[in-house]
Amino acid sequence: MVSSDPAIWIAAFFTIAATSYAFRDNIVFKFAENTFIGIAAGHAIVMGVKNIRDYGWAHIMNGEMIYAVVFVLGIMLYFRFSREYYWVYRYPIAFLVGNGVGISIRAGIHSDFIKNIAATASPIIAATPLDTVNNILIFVGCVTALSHFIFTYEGIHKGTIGWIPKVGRWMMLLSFGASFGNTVMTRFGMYQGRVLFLLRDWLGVV
Amino acid sequence: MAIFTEGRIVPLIAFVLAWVATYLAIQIGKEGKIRIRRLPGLDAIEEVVGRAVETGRPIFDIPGRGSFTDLYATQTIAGLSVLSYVATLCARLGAKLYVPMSRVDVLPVAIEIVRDAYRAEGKLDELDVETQIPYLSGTQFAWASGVIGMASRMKPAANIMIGPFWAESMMFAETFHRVGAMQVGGTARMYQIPFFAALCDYVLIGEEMFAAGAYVSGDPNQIGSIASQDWYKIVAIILSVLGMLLATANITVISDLLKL
Amino acid sequence: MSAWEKLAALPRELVLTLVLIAMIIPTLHPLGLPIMTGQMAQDWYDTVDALPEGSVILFDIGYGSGGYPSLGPANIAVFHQFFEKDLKVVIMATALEGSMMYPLVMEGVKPESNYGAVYGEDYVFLGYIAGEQTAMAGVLGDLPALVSTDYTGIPIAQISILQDVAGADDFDIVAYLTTAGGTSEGWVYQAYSAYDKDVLGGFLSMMTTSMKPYYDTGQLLGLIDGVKGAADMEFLTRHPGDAIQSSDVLSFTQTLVIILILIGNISYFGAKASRKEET
Amino acid sequence: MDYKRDIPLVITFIVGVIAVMDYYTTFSAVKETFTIIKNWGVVLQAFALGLGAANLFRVHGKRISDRKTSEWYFSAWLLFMLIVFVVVGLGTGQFEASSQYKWIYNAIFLPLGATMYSSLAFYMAIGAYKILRARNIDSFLLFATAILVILGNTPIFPATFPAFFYTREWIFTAIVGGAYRGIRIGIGIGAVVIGIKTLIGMETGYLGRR
Repeated sequence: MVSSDPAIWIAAFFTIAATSYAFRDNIVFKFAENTFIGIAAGHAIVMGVKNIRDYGWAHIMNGEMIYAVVFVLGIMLYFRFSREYYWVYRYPIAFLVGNGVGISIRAGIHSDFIKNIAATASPIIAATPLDTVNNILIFVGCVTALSHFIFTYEGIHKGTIGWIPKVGRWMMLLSFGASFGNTVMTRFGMYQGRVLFLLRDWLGVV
Repeated sequence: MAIFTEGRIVPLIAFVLAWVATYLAIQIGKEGKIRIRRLPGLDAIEEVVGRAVETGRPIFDIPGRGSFTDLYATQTIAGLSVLSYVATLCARLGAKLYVPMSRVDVLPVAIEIVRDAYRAEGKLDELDVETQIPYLSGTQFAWASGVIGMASRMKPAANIMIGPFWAESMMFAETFHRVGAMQVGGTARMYQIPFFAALCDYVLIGEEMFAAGAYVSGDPNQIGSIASQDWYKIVAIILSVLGMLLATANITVISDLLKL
Repeated sequence: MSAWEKLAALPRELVLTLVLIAMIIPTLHPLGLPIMTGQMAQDWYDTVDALPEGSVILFDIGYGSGGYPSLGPANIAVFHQFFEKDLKVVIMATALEGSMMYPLVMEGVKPESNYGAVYGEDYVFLGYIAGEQTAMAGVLGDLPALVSTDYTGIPIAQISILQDVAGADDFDIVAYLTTAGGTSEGWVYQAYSAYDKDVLGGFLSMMTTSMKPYYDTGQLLGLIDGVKGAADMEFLTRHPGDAIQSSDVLSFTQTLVIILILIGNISYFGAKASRKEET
Repeated sequence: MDYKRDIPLVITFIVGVIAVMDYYTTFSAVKETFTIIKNWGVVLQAFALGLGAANLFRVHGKRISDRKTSEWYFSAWLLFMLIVFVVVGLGTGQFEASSQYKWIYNAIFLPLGATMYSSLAFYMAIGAYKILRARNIDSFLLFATAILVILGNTPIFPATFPAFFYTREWIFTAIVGGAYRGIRIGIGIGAVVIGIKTLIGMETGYLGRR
């Protein structure tokens, strides 16, 4: 049974409109695209206002007047669009950047750097021959890929040890192939959701 | 009560040393004592610009869709450094350069960079900013289809795309390949590298694009940070190799050390 | 143009129509092929399965409409397991559209009627919290200092599940599904590195390769690999849904892609060989 | 001291260092200060969510007033949809939990968001067979694992020959596991160095134009 719900019909229209671009650029797609941009920005505003109320205003209502500062900083963000007072915008953005950078690099050195080295610096002989082979490949892949990204010691890329970064490049290309294969799956797996919507929820043939 | 959080001594030392190393490397870089390996892709650019002049076909340089305030700002900057190099070559040898842009905040900077390059070569009169550095659109697919349209019409000799790229990477790589352009692609957005690696003649993987940017700009600040990262990578390699050997021989000193 | 080259220049419309057909046929007539579960999803399932009843889990909805086709089914499947195991689930969203995904997921899980779960006692939704890693660090650091109500405005003092939850120490495990690069690394940094929490993560398949080192080094105890991982979870939790149905479609579409790739290569090498013969 | 540039740099430094100290040290004063910084960060990010819309009003407002091309109809429609969604969201007082808001979201936003990204599948189909060609050693390596992974990802093949499934699992374990670990170490240290440069004011791109 074809759906009688207008919301489903509108959704079906926009699904087809957004897909149509794959065939060729057209005015219906442009309409869909502009709808999308507008509504996405609207949603951002609604969520922003709600967050300001829940995580900022709520504190002020609790008597924590220091939170008034962040409201001032928040308004200062909008000086971004002023030619003359652009610099005012730098104060809040400096706060956001300092917090964002600090919060991610403090742990990054542990998660990305030390944990990965510690895992590589482990016994290579494993319980089964296959695991040993895998360990060797992982070790070689990690160390050679890393050597490929050394830029200031030209000797590494030439002469007798020049093969090391080259192996790293090959290992990376093999990995990128795997990444490519998974990207294919991501895209098809995603569009399937839309086909299911059209056939099941809209046309009711499934 | 301990001052330092338990189990984070080694990360803290690594962190503080990174601070010192970055500072030191930039100082050494300022003295001009650090040399960065020249990447093969850069030599290829020089060659293809020469060839473009002979055949009368244009050169495309796309610095990506990032801005100066997002996460990918450093990639955009690396892309602009390469743009400056490409623009200088094009001005010197007389090839026509096209730089299709998608970000309003990057656009004026790109224009300035290209203008500077043409001015330095004394060829400012050969540059037509409006048509050669057009602002196509701020939205992804509108911009992408604009670039694809330009590429199909003009059949460029080369396409240099270095910067942050998203899903458009596959469309670009395929289109420019089809029209027979030599391609140099580079991005640090890992999801997109497979598409560049498959179709570009030269691909700059991840940090290679920063090294290329530092190489062509000669900026000690950029060169210094490449050098300090190199030191860390060398330490990582040494620790990995030593640690693996020792651990295999049942000596766990390095893995114990890293747990501190 | 030689015959070889013509082979590679299939008209765009033909390829697109073939893809559409390859998607529609298996949707109408599912094959019901067996699922072989990957180790990464199995590890996620086993980790949750080993949690004692009443454990508190912090779950982040880090995707929106763009990721819903892949991660929505995964989310429904993992929630089935949470509620079946009688875990207490504190849900938040770091994605702007996360609070719109929440009702869609709950409609699929129906915790009240299926498992007798009670909102506020067994699970709660805090809503979208801006700031990505800042939000994570905020919730894990001092939850009552940041959050004062749930997403509908009920004060946390009236929500029984949150009475014993003040921060990272009170969560037994952290799990998340996301399409955003910053969020995917963020939970590893903020929950594993900063608080030594057990973490489970799920991503789009295209992100799996770059997130895999965290899984290999034990920073992620389990990993859901996009739509494939979602199908695995549906299979493991015995709640087949959209992801398993997608598997059938993948069989058709990706076979088509493989055939196209072979055609492309045959024409490429054929053209190359015939050019050699000419010269 | 230049209050237009230097004070923001000082703010970045102080906030960043407190974040770092919160992680490495146990001082309770630092922890308490950082809790406030985090909570402020959330509110400030919420304020920043409106920047995109403000920019849209600027760009499309100009397009509407210029009326140079027919595009201005689209600009007007875009801003209209934006305003409608905001009015529905704020007008009910329930924000995203109101049924009207959910209706619009599910009818318009959800299908558009889900389709815009996933319709890349069609480009994948058109592109993949032109892209994936064993032209030289580099593209051959890429081609080899890509084919094996696609075969393993396509349920019909593992269902017939389980070896396809195990090959894919093995590629992820042994090949991807190694090379991406090297890449991850490089990315990690790169982010730390750039982060440090940002904190000490050597990377000032975020401050924007002079």
